[in-house]
Amino acid sequence: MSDTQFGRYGGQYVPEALMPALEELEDAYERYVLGNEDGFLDEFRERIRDFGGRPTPLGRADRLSDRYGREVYLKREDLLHGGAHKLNNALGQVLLAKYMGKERIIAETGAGQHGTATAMAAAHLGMPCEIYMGRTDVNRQRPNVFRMRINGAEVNPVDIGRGTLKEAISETMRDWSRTVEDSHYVIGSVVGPSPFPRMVRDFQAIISEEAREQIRERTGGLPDSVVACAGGGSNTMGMFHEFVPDEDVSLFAVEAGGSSLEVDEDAGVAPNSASLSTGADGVLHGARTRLLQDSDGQIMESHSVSAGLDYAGVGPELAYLVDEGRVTPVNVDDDAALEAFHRFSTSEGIIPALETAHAFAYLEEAGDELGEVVIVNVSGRGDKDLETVIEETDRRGIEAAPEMSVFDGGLR
Amino acid sequence: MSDTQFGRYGGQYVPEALMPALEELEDAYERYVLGNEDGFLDEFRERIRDFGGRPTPLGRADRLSDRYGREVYLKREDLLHGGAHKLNNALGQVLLAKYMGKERIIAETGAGQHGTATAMAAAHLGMPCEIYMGRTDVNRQRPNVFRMRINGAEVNPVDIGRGTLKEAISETMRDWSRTVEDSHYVIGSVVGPSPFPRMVRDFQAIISEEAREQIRERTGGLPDSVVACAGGGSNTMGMFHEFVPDEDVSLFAVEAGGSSLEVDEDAGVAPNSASLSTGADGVLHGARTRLLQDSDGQIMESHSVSAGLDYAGVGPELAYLVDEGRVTPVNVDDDAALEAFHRFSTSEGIIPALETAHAFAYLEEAGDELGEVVIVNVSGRGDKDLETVIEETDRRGIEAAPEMSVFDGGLR
Amino acid sequence: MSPPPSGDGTEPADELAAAFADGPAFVPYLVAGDPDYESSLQYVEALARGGADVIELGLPFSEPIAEGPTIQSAIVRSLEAGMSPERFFAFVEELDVDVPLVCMTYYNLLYQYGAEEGSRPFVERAAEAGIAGFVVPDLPAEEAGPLRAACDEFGLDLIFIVAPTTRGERLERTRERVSGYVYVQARLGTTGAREEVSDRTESSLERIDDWDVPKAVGFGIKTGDHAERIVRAGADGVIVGSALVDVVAEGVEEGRPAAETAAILEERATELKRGALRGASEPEAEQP
Amino acid sequence: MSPPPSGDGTEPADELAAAFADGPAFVPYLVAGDPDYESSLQYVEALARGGADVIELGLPFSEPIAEGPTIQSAIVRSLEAGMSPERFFAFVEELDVDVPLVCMTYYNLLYQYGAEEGSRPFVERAAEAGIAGFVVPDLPAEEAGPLRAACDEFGLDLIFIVAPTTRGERLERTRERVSGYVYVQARLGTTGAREEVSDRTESSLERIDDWDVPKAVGFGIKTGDHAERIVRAGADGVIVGSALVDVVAEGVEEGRPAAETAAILEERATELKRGALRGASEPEAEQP
Ligand SMILES: Cc1ncc(COP(=O)(O)O)c(C=O)c1O
Ligand SMILES: Cc1ncc(COP(=O)(O)O)c(C=O)c1O
Repeated sequence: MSDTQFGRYGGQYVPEALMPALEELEDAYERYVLGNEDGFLDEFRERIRDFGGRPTPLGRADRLSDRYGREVYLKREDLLHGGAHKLNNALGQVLLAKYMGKERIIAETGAGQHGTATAMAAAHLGMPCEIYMGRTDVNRQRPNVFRMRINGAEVNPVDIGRGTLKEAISETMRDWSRTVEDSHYVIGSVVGPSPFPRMVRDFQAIISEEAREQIRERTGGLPDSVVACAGGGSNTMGMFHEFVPDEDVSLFAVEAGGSSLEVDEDAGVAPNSASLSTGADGVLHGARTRLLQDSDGQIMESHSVSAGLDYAGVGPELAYLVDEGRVTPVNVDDDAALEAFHRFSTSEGIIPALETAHAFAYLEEAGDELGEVVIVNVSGRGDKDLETVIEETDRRGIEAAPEMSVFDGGLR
Repeated sequence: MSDTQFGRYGGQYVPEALMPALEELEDAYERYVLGNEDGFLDEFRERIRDFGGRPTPLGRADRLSDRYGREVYLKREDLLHGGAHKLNNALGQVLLAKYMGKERIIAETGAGQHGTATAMAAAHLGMPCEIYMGRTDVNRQRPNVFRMRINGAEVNPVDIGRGTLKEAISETMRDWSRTVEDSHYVIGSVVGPSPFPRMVRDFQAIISEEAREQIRERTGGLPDSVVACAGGGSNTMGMFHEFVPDEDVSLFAVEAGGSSLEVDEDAGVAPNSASLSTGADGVLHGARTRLLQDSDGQIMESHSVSAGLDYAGVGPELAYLVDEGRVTPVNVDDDAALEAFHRFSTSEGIIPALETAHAFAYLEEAGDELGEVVIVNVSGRGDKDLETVIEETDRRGIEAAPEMSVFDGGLR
Repeated sequence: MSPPPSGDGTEPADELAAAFADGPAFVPYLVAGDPDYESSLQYVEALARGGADVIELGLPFSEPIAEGPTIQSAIVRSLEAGMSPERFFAFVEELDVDVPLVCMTYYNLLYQYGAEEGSRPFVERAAEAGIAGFVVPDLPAEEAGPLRAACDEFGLDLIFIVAPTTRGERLERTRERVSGYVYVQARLGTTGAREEVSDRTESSLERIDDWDVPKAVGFGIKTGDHAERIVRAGADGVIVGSALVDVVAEGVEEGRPAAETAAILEERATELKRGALRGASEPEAEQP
Repeated sequence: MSPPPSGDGTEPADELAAAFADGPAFVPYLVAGDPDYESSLQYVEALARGGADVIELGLPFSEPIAEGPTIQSAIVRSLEAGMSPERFFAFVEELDVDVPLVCMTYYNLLYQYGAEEGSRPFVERAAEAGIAGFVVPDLPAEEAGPLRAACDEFGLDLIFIVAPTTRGERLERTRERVSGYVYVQARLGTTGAREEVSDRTESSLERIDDWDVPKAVGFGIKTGDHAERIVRAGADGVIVGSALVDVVAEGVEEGRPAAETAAILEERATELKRGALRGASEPEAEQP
């Protein structure tokens, strides 16, 4: 079944009860998404334009360009409806579920961006929707929880384990095992069993389709490099996909280095989320890929200051492209990401998501490998992260961060 | 000096010290904005596209269209960078200040949207920036305060009076009286002394330029009506401007009816912000316009659940168009706005600003006067309003609002 | 109707011209009704006893965009104690002082008064109450046509402010419309007492050197010494507001009896008036 | 290497086939090491005494996507008490029971074991420890090629799950690869004890009526009565997990001595086994 795989990665490691649903999805993906049956793709393109706000612009970052002596361009997925690239996929899948005759949408969420995007897409298309979210994430991403609820979605906190994305995915799979006949599971990144990684990538590839056109209009050529943060890797694959055949374009996937790349085997904790940089082959959430795991194969609790990168796995296609040498995995730590968050906000007037801030932190650390023209994918905006950033900035004494003494009685 | 006026409204009622600055601004406005000197307008259009994300889409609201038996289209200013129409003006003025050789930006803000937009534009263009904001608004619009600070702007809370927009404008004028030689005051709506009302309208008119084209592409004709909320009136004039000559297009300005249209003269409080519907002629903040005032001419404390509409005045051009019968002023109360907020969020998958929710509340109340094809300006997104909405919804027992029991230990 | 009196001295209203006639004038400012009607009457009378030549009486407006924090607070106190245009006129009529009174307020209050539209009813009533003129900080010469006409009709002066930024054509336009005296704003910004006198005063005075109306300097004057230097710089009068309003505020804070505050105001007025006189009597140190 | 034993009965591994040979089999499940190694040994032995024909032993994995809350908690308890693949094999070797043991775990643990890549080292070690077969809930037939080969090499059975949604081609693919017994999932969802037996059991059993491997039904079976009805519906065995894990959890909560919990487990096992036997011995009420 090699079309479920990318090299040795990918596959369909799921409970038997879900296999028929994956077959059904594979079929629908081929007919509607690849074959544009019933005009699915036309409707998707129209809705992602009129509801989502595509195309998103490609803009020059004047002050960062000066700072680094390169031409830095920003692909502005933060301007997509909902505030992140996530809607490209969520809208695609919810629409597909509708074409498939499903009656209910479920999804997991980490940072809450995918949950928000799914809730918005489901409301827009009139589908009932339930979102699973780890308890830790519920509490650290409150605005997104509000947004999901206000869009009419149920939010189910997951109390298992550390209560982050990994647990939320497991729990959503459990729901799906129960409800697979009439529910569609809108997975939030290029992870999970086949055909999800390919399908999510195809919905997200619109990012690089546009960016490749736009940079040619702006500069007359292709960029020297493309930089995107990588959690599960959906903004990453979306930003890379159309450039993969352009061999002169270097592709950098920036992972969350967390507080350290060392792992604590005894505690089962990896204080980072750098599965491409430090992980090993394994099977998680339906796919074979690179994982943070201990020597027994138990999945580690990952860590990142950014909830959306806080995941022990990564998309199988990205793992494959790294093995092939096409994508270079790099990583930056929490402090560097926070500094980049503030640097970018004050110098460009765009508040990035903490996830995205990792990509900018890499610009600061990188050398000549970036070349002269760089595109950075601004995968999302930082509104959801304000409280976290302020607390973490304060706790760590990050330089160049603004003071917050304007409120009556201080911050809270 | 009839070019400072709209009928009997408008003018330049400011301290003498500011008059030379208004002359200088008038001159710069004519040369750069109207005359495109040094390519100002080209640069503005390019930046509002690449940094701001224009054009914003015009999308059909499928479920509202069904509900009302009309074709309801949404002009999506909520997708503009920063989350509201405010950036059109803020970017225009900050860029103009740069062309004028000014070195510092000041602005007032109510909901924080204009302050945020100004802080973003100033960061983007490398200008130092200070924002005045009433203490009440600082405390009810916290996320926007965070955003301004994170973009590097100073935020100066104003403790005078009730601490809302009116006081913030007065205080910014005081700053400007002191610093007028090197500071530009980026006023946030189509209010204030000439040339601000015209200039802000011209920057915002890009909304109706696009919308008029877009609706013709979609429907082959013009809409029967256009609906926008009105605080100061900048999203309103921006959305109306290009339609003003189209006499068959009805224009509805929806004001905040607050809790009641009755006023409490003794307390000096109008529990609404409906200056077009209930106000009288007077002079405030540099212009003659329609105001909420008592019989002595003291300005009333206005009220609205939405901070961005909570203002006792309104743009002079809008007052003029109402007098001329070209624009119809209507209003909806706080409860209706909150209900519309939830209805729109759950049925369209777009969380509107509370200001914008007023426009949607009018759709619910309106009758045949709207005709078959309606465009509603979605002036902004509601992320800034989440806490307020949840509290107010709960306090008032608004129907159809989602429950918020997912958090550990409840909401706070 | 007679032609408008102007900065060139054509027919200034008598009262204010007279106040500036014998040497430098001391022009104190208080907010009428601050902190209450009765005390405020005593305070204004104390200023007169202390040597005021003209008194500027603030009629409080809810949005005083030209005022600094000191006068803003006074306005709040006065409004909370019930001050209104009607009571203001009663206040003026009840005052037992012998110096001309200038009403300082914002345009909307003038505009709204009375059944008829525009500022005429207000001016008519002010004239009847005995007001000699107006300062309207949010009414530049360009917008002052109707008010100028009403003042002319009822024989009142209309004082304009000249700011450090006022130059060229705007200066001319103001010159054409001003009467009584010209209010020279010593520095940019809002009202408020300062520790230092601004350098920009002299250059402002120079620019209007050839105007025929008296030149009174205000904004930031606090002490007798300030007053002295201002007069030495060429002013015909000194306007002192916040420094006196501060005395009222202190009285409120410390719960002083009104009579005591009145006594302090009288003393402070005496000192300021003396400073102004010193500026005129002694020869200037660095006179060329 | 011999050809793979299949649902058509070609060369089933002896041990498991034997367990189903004499009437309906009772197949209890517990998580090895729950709540600790020593107690868990006693519990598993108690099940054997209670009449178990096969015992499924869970080797805990950190992401048990097929389990409901009961077994998830057991897995957490076991992992916190230090269970690991190595200790699991020691556990199996130390167990004093006479029935075949099936290891139930997730694919990543099989995959990671040993220096060599793939599941072969794990299977080799399991064979050595005395394991008779595997259930791997996240390994559908499509992905099972390498594990099937390793099981064949070492003579172990590989049990697959047939779900209510499994039909057509997928059923065939599973039939080709299954050996030992087929695990018939009684309902959609995750593991967990239920009050009612699902209707879908019968139709699931019908679909695989002609398979030669024994059919054991699991998911949601709680009481002797359930077991009886399942067997009556045509099952060759009943698999009971959560209802027994609940007993362990209760013991932990109430601080019961391990021996006492073991006694309850034995009793519960006896009841379930009896239920299963009843289902086989008495004629069905509504037999057509
Ligand atoms: C803004 C943003 N960027 C990046 C990510 C990481 O996900 P992915 O790697 O799938 O793009 C997230 C996940 O929530 C996100 O919200
Ligand atoms: C989203 C939004 N809409 C409307 C308004 C009202 O302002 P205006 O009437 O000038 O458009 C505001 C003001 O803050 C706003 O933030």
